[in-house]
Amino acid sequence: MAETQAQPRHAELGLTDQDVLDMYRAMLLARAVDERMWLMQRAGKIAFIISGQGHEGAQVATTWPLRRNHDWLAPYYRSIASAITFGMTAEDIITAHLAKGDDVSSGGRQMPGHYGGAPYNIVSLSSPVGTQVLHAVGIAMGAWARGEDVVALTSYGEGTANQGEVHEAMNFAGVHRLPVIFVCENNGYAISVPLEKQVGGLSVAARAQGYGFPGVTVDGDDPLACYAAAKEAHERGRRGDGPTLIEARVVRLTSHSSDDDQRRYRDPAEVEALKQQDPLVGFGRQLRELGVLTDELDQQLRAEAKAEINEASRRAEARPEPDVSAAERHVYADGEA
Amino acid sequence: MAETQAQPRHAELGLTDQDVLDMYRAMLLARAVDERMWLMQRAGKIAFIISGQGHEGAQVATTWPLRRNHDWLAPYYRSIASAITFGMTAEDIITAHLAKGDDVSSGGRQMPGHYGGAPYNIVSLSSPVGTQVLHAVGIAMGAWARGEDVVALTSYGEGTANQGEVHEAMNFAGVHRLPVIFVCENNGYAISVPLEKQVGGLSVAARAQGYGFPGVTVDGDDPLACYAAAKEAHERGRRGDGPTLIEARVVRLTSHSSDDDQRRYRDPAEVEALKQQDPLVGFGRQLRELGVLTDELDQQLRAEAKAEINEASRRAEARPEPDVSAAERHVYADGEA
Amino acid sequence: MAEMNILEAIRSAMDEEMERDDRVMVLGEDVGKKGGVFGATDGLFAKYGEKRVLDTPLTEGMIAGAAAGAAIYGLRPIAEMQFADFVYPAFNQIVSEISRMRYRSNGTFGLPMVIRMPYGGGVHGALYHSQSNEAYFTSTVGLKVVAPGTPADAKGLLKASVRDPDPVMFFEHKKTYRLFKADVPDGDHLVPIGSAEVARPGKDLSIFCYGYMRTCALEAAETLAREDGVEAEVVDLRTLRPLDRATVLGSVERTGKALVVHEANRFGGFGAEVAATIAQDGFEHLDGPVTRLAGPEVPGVPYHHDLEEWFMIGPAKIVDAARALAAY
Amino acid sequence: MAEMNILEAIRSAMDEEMERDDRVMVLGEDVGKKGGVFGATDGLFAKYGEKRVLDTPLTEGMIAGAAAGAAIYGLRPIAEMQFADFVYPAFNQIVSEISRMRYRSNGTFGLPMVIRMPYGGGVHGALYHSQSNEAYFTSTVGLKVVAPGTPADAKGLLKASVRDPDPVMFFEHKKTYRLFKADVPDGDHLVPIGSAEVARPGKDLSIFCYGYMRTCALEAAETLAREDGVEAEVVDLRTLRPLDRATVLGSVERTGKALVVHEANRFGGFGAEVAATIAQDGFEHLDGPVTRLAGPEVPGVPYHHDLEEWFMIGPAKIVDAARALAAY
Ligand SMILES: Cc1ncc(C[n+]2csc(CCOP(=O)(O)OP(=O)(O)O)c2C)c(N)n1
Ligand SMILES: Cc1ncc(C[n+]2csc(CCOP(=O)(O)OP(=O)(O)O)c2C)c(N)n1
Ligand SMILES: [Mg+2]
Ligand SMILES: [Mg+2]
Repeated sequence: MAETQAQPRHAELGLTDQDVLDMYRAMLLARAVDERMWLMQRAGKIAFIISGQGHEGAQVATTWPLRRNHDWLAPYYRSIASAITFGMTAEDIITAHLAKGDDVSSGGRQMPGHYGGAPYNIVSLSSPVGTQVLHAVGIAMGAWARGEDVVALTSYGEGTANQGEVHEAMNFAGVHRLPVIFVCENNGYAISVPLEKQVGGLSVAARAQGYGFPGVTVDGDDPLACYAAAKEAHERGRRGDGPTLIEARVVRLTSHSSDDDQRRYRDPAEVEALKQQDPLVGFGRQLRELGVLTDELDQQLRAEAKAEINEASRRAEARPEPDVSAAERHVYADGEA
Repeated sequence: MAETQAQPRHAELGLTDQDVLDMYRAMLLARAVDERMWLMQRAGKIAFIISGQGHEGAQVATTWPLRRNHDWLAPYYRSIASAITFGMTAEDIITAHLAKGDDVSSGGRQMPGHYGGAPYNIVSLSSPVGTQVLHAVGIAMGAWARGEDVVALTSYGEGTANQGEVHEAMNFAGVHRLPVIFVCENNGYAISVPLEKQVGGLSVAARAQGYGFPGVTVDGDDPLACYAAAKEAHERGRRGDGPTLIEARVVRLTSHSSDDDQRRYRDPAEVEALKQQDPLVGFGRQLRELGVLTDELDQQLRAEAKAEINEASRRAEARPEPDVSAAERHVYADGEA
Repeated sequence: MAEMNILEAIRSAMDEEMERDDRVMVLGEDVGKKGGVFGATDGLFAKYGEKRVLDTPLTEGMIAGAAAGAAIYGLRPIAEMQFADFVYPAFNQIVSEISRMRYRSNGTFGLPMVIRMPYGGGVHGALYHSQSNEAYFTSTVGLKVVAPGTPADAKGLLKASVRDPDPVMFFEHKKTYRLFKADVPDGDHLVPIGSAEVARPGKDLSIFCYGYMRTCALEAAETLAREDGVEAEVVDLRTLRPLDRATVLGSVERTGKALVVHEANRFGGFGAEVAATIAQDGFEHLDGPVTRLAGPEVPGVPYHHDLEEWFMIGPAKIVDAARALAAY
Repeated sequence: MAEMNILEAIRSAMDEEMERDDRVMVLGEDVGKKGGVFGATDGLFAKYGEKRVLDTPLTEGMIAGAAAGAAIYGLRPIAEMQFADFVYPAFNQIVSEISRMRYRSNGTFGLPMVIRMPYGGGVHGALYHSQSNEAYFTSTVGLKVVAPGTPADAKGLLKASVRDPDPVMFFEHKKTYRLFKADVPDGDHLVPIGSAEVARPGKDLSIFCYGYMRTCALEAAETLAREDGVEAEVVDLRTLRPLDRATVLGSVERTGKALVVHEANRFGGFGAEVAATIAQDGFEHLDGPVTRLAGPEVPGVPYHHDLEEWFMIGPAKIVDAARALAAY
């Protein structure tokens, strides 16, 4: 009898070569956007930025199974790569950071990092951490109540995981087996507070079983592992088997934000060592091992990402500033067109 | 070599015959107080009451290891037996229910069931469920910060266990290994909502490990089991080894409160069967089996409890009503004596 | 015309809206099988099933936040806070999220949802089952705040709230639930949000009130007419946010004197806004100081019957305050 | 006398109180090793250690609730909300517990504790890092609410707050943290809670303000004097609850005209209480409508620089409002 040939890891997960290259491409683009944000911030064009560097692998991979314009995403302020994976363009993101009038997220009203977009099924994000988690659960409740095949994914940090609302959200999702995926991007710090002063028991994933659903810890630097967990979670949600909590262990390559300096509270050696865990580097290596990526192709993809961010920035900068009269609109629907 | 003689169960736990009889006595007294409350409510002397019937075994036993006037208790509205165990008298409780002016809990300001008393180290309780849990944790934090050998115990229902604040409290206690005991009295209902619509995963105790400390489920109808868990938890707290969550499975023998009628949402057969689980009956049986209680002694103890509640009620009723001018006092300390 | 009390009016409003629009759902603690602790949702669970009448866990933050998510998804949730006093765990969702979702998303995510708030004292509920905490919400831009005082208004305003594209905090004074029955128009009876009603015309002074205070003010007005020959105009605000400025200022223009009455404590209460509005925009019509009559400056209604009596605002206190103002 | 800015004044107040009383502890997010996101607690962790300067998990409910428990236990906690905008998860503890613990326990459990609230806009912080949400607390009986506008007041009032037997919400306008330096008296400098200050005497109208608005109002008053010959009296309320009624009404008695200024939105804002108080108790002295100047009626400060400018209250808007009132 013919034995099944051992497949490459991504193929085992049902991903084609093109798929994994597209994932890599999304990561590269997210990084290019992120780096551009820092440049613009230093150039005084953006008052404040908050970065997703180090989280891209986990974000792209956990968002990958979602169906665009069908499922829902309730992300957080580091979710550049998630937003890109779910349909936002580099131009959308730079436009929002520049607070232009036609910014799809808020029309220039929110700070940088507040992703959201009705056309993309991305819930508008606020700043108080964790509030979006209940929105995802509410969307999943809506789908459950209507018998509709929709899954909601929400993401947040390990500090945020301790907010009471996040717990209430998980409990409710557990009771009704709602189709929701909780993705905790654990980068070991909440601004300056390290995991051991933040998370009793040190594991966020361990909490899921207290609500009666699976919690898994994955290496956030291994996008295929993240994808596998998210794919299973997505299928579980669709099957009506309820939520999943995925704790992706990632690194925060930068300071918390442009207002922070992590050298105040983090060992220089620790900061230096982070670079070894850059998911872009790791995923690039993996794709080479899988025979999917060559140095040439890598350079080409990087050049494409660079071209895209250049073009996106150029266009975003050319967009109009918001009209001051817009500031009093959209408080209530009354009287709006 | 002499082998250790197999000891009776209570003796193994370090309890004397007198101890277990005192525990039983506290349960009887709590029940007598509780039944008197219902009578007074029906007689129109009390507008509203909320009962602890069915919880007495767990309450007396979990409170037993605490050191009076030294440790702290942050109880809830069913905690009649806990309050009695920690020093409140039947007269205190009836006085509070009658809202007399010198009621130690609130001077007649709070509804029945809002236990508290500065002289007893019992934190004043409010109505929003679960708020007291953080107070216990704050007391434990105070003890930790000052290096003092104090343990705080807090109790609440399984519905309340889902409140975000309770989770935040457990997480913080877990991070700093604070000397606090969480006692969840799980009676299977939060007013009308049954466990399976309330608690994702169905186990409250299972949540503790998500915060890095032990959670145990005990049969609330078995006071010795409850005592064993609480004693260990108390010692753990004193040793600096951190919190414990005890989930005591109890029964709610009555409707939620005098405003509720559980026949609206609970099967008559289920309600009928509850009586089989009355902890007073069970503990009485156990004490007989241990050779500590006789029918005669039981009758005597019951007569004593009855005499005590009669006397307590008589004295409580004779206490003065609050002076209306008192209603505007104690808003701030300024200007108070 | 059907006679009903306020509780029945509220129930029938929800029932009709659920019939009319299958996106309307009810969620809260004990709203299902038990039919709510006051019976407001009695019968709805049997009629519409769990997926539209949902008993939630005991978590108000979750109730508000999941309702918001459901509204984003396209439903029209009616969330019940079991008592207004227990809304605070949901405060973050209401203030940070629900009130400003439309604004922050540049109008792309609106939240059509209602939060029902049984409020008020005089029910032996003490500090935590008696609160009139409307001021936390009336000062919050992005919310609408409604507080009816009659069965017809309760029904018509609740139906309008369910259909409103924006979030509405719906305050129901518990003491009025079964206080009296009155006619409620048949059919699809709607009362627009944002309109006050002159419940009793008068020329000597204006009494501004809402909720249970409407009943008290009307009774006080009768006493004033009978005993003092003072004709008080009683204006039931009905909607607190947005305030019907035209009706309020129009009344002051007619009477020259304003008495603002509510049960919540005075300092920073909603009456401050009404009084300040009149003081600024009705200044030229004022023949006396804009006067506020409100609950005492203590943190809550105390339990003991005598203390509660001391706390509560009723017709007698209104008569006293109105007399002093009329005599100014 | 030492020159310092408001941030330094706040830090030195905490340091001195911690030196003086070993029951004083600080807790909050990032207050330890990092020294706070604004640096207010910089150096305290190194000096007093973790057990007195505690980095908590990211849970505001816990921060407030554990502080309350610690106060019950006998400590004197200073809890920091990283931004006033993030206080809502703690709202239940503050309103249900902290504000009314003394009252509900008949005076047997007092809660000596301070909650520091960095608030206010003009810092590119948009809807969630700019809020002036004092009105939620000024309307809450049982709390004290303080909002200093100078380094000396910041220090003296924070020290008084730490020693106060009751809970104090301490509002620090972020824009003022490093805005200017000024003299702060040496030694154990205390400013009593509950006393307003006439920051600039004047005879033509009174401007009531607090926090950052003090600076703006004083600048406006100079412009008015220079350009219009109008002498505005500037009253810095400093404490919002309890309000210093005597100073407020005394000023209105002198000037006959009142302009109340704050950055929060107008409807239901704290200014409504100040205006309503003046309208009722200062009625006979009024020569013009009690006027409010406040932030626009939108749910928050928008981010874009031009929109934020549109939102903010500054000297120019105060001058305009004062001119209109002076001309009445
Ligand atoms: C309710 C609330 N409190 C405080 C803050 C301030 N804050 C912003 S991000 C942050 C740390 C978040 O840490 P974590 O959840 O681990 O996410 P990370 O930034 O590390 O990805 C804090 C404290 C906030 N935004 N919201
Ligand atoms: C925050 C809050 N929400 C709602 C209520 C109303 N309420 C009082 S007791 C109760 C049920 C509590 O159930 P559980 O925690 O299981 O305790 P049990 O009464 O069963 O002992 C509810 C919903 C409340 N007191 N506080
Ligand atoms: Mg983190
Ligand atoms: Mg229960």
